[in-house]
Amino acid sequence: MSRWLDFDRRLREVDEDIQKLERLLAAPSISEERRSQVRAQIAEIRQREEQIVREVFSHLTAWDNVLLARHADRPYTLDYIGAIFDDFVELHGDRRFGDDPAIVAGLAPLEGRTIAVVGHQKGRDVKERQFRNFGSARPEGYRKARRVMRLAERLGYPVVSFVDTPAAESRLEAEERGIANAIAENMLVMSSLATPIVAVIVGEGGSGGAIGTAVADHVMMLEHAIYSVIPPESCAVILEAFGRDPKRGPEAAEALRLSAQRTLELGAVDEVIPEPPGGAHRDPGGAAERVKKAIIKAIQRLESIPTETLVTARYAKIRNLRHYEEQ
Amino acid sequence: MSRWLDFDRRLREVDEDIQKLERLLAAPSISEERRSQVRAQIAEIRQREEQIVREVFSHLTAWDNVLLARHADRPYTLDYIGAIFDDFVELHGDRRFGDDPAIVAGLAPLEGRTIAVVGHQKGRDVKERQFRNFGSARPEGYRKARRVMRLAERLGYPVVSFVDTPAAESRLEAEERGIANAIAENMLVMSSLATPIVAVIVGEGGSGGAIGTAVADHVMMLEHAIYSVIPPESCAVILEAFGRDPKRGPEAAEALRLSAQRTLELGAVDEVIPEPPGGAHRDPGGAAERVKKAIIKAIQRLESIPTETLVTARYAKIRNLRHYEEQ
Amino acid sequence: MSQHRPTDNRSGAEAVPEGLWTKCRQCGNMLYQPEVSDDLYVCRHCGHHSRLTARQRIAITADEGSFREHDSAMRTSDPLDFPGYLEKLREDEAQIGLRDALVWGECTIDGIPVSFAAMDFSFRGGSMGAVVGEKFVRAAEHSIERRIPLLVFACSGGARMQEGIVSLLQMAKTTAAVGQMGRAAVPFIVVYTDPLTAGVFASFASVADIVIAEQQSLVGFAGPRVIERAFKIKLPPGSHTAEFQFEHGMVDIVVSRRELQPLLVRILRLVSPRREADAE
Amino acid sequence: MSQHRPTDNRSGAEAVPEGLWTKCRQCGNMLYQPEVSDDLYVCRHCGHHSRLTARQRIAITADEGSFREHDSAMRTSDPLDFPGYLEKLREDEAQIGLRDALVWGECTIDGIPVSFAAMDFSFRGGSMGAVVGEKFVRAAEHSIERRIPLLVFACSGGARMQEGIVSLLQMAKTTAAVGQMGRAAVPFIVVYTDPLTAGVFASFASVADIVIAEQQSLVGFAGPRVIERAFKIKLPPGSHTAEFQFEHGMVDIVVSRRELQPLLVRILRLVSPRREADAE
Ligand SMILES: [Zn+2]
Ligand SMILES: [Zn+2]
Repeated sequence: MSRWLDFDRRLREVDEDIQKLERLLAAPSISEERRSQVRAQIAEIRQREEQIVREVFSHLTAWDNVLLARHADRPYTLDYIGAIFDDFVELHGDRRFGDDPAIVAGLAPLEGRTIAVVGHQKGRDVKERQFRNFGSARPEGYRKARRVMRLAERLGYPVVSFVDTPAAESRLEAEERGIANAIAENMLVMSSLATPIVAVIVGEGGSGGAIGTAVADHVMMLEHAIYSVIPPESCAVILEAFGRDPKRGPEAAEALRLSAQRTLELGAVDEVIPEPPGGAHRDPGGAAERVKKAIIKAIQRLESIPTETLVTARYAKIRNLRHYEEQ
Repeated sequence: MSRWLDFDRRLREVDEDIQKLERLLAAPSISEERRSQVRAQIAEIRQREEQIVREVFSHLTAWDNVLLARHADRPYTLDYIGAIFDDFVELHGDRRFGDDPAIVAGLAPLEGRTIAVVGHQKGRDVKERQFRNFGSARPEGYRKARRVMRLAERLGYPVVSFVDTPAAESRLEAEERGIANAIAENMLVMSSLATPIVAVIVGEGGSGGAIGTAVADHVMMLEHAIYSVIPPESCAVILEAFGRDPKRGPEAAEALRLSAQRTLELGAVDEVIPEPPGGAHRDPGGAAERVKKAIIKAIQRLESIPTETLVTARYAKIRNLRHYEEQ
Repeated sequence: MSQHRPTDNRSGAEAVPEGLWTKCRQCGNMLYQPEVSDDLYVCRHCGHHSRLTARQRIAITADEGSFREHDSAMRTSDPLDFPGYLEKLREDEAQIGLRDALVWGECTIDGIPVSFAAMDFSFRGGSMGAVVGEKFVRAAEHSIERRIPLLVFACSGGARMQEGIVSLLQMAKTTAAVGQMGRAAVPFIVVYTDPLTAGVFASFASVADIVIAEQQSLVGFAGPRVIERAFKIKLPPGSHTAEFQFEHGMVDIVVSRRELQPLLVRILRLVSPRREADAE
Repeated sequence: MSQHRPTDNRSGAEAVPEGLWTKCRQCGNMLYQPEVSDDLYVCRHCGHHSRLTARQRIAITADEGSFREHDSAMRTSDPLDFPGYLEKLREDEAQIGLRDALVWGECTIDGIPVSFAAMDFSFRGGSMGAVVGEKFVRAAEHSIERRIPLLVFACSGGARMQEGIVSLLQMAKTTAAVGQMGRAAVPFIVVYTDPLTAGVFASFASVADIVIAEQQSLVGFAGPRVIERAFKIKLPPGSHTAEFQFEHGMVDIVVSRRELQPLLVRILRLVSPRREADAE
């Protein structure tokens, strides 16, 4: 169903082969002749690998992107924060009810300026995933993010938002404390916050849970991230067009145009950040480097705009999305 | 211990006598002669009553004021709202967690303009008292008040705050949801809200629970209301000066200067509104009329001031309270 | 903003299924059709509030003959070229007589001019796509230009998934427009009606100045059945209702449909005092 | 604002009771006096954090010799002429060497200039009257004038009841001053230390940009014993602590005193980036 999934498995096998050969190289007993043989072998495998990567990634399906965006090895928000910033002082709590670990927020230095960072954090292992509620934020998470963004506005720091969530938490406790209100108020505040906002969808940009921290002057998206109104499986279950069959998620993904390029063309994001060959999880450092450069470039541009102009332009961008016909 | 308390009891007896006589007057069988006798009797009692009232009220103690402020028949916020405004659309909820009936908030018309009203509501009978938590507000109450005050700011309505609370709710649930933060954020917002704010302490202005809705351009206080950092009984329990004896509350009340006049002299309120003879509870309509006039006068004055000047002056008033020596 | 197309504000009655008698969905009692609209589509027997079409809502809310619809011709461009979407739209258009799930215009209510929008759950489940978003924003802009309140009746199943990411963005677009109203100091009143969920509840409908809800309306971020299915849990009775949202501080006032109109008039008088004075 | 009175920032050590050995209040172990300040007044055996006087706090926080106190002579005017109040003040003055419960001034921390205030629980239970309020506001104004962060160590039993309504008003006064800092875009950092309750917790200390708390500090609106007595209830263990407040979202970071200084330096570097650049 996913070409990429098979390919990802094969690629890992190739990686293992290379590792084996590299261990061979490192052995002291190896002869100089054998060594150069092995080197050539490695180079050949690598070339083949690159070719395969290029080939497979040149025609990924929407469903491939869904699987890539959800890949368990994909770098998460805290990975990006750790790689991009020299320091990060995490702030906690919404000053109302609690602290939601599904959203992290804090201050970080970036080339001489201070940035307010917010982002969903999915969690790497089983324990962290539970702690982080799989990146599904509760009202407290959105309110913490809002508090830190207001702090950024007050003190004149740009905001960087990392978006990576399957969806906002929707169970009863979240409903009771106003998850809908929390998302809506965040969008309201972000739509007129008097400081530059940059958002990066790094993995799953899941519906209301995502847009609740993704209203920004410059919205970027990693090449294999997804930004979707609904998980494709759920879409397939709901719509007759897909026989109400969750297995037809890949078709729904295609219908929903889940690719960064199409998302860009539809005007929902302003820039696509290319990932390292094979996807961000194959080179987290390289991915972070690209994200960092894109963030810095965006902030530099936004910083040069007077705040009032910035806020007006942000509203105009959000408001002027069309996609309708007037008769 | 309270001259006024005995007096209040006596006064009620006198009232009953008058009522009896008035019933007599209404009887169809009464002769014209007897009727004029009764009329004279009533007039004499009334005169005596007025004299007693004047005499007793001319030298009320601080403790008398405490008892008057807490009097079970004293008009409460909703009584004032009902008497002062032709309509009142009550708004509910903090958009975060719940609705606190200990604080009411809403919109009301006042001489052609719309006012945002907030106020503690103690509750008249046992059932309402429990429902209203005796006027001890939870974080939700302060946050509801803040929400409605922000609405007032946005739409350009003056705010009127009625203050009448023994104290903010302090039990564990209130602590968990940030009662301290709720009070502090209210003061923060009120100290720079871009619309006129008038506060009236109508009964008990109890400590943090009171000041959490009493930061205003013009703070008024009814003649027998109290505005205190601590209930005098608690003060007596804590301080050696009163032998840590709750029964010495009257002494503590004296030491705390619990009179509207002294509160005015200390700069804590800007105006004292005289109550009808015998206290607001003896003539709720008359009390409301006086409060209404005072509110209208204050708002008219404040409306004529440019908003920026208003907010600057409000801060200056709050900031410039002195009572220290620099030697 | 420029297309003023007067419509008969009673035409909504046509959307009611034909026949002299109709059955109450809650108690099963038969209702005599000619009385139904006089009763505001509330069952005489059990008080059940029927869902109203946008036209029915306009008919029972706006002063008679005062409603002038704007942008009635606006249609989605089907930005994703989504399978089967256009066909479904054409079906709903034919059946309901609307081109999308929100009708907006200007009208007076008890003589007070308002910018007015009503969503229609019968059109694609009241879902919000590019047209609903744009019409909402135009209604907001109209209220800013004219300095009159915006009154919106909201019912919706959420975002219009056939418009994909475009529909998600309407959440930000409509909410940002509410921010513009705030800055322009024009009041925004929303009435939650049955059912209101997901993307509309979690956007403009949650940030209104005053939130009213019709009693017993289903109101929630996720529909209760969606949650029960997804998390395999049983929800307590009464969750995700207007009353539940009121209890949790999300709604200002819950009312029956009979009480709604006088309440709206009181509120509109309060938030349009100068207008009222002008009219006198 | 004008009185720059240099003080020896190590003089706080004198406030520690004399004698070579002192007993830990938590575990009862004996602590060797000369080591106590090196240990930041944290017990070597059980980690108990002793309460610090304002001078001790300054000594372990400010760069050595950098603290310049302001307004050290300020005294309350005893606005209520409250029975026995002046005598108590004179006692505390004599014993603690302060004229009220807050010391403020300017200093550097790791070279970064800050406006700095520390409250002293040993002076009238760290209660806030006219002097604490005024000094806090002056510290805030100093940070606005100099465009440097304000760092405040807060510990307090609440309002100074002997100053009656005047002490209550300090809640509004200090909180309003925080609003001024917000408008002037200067950062305000507060550290909650044991114990922090009532009027100070419910005013400026709750509206700081960043809230840090020393671990295990008592932090609450009403002290737990006050509540247990007043409502005749038993509170669960661990309520009204720094950790409890963190759990409920009221505190950004809970730290041990050993971790505090490096954290403050990191934060001050972040919130004073231009200052840092200037210094280089
Ligand atoms: Zn029925
Ligand atoms: Zn110890």
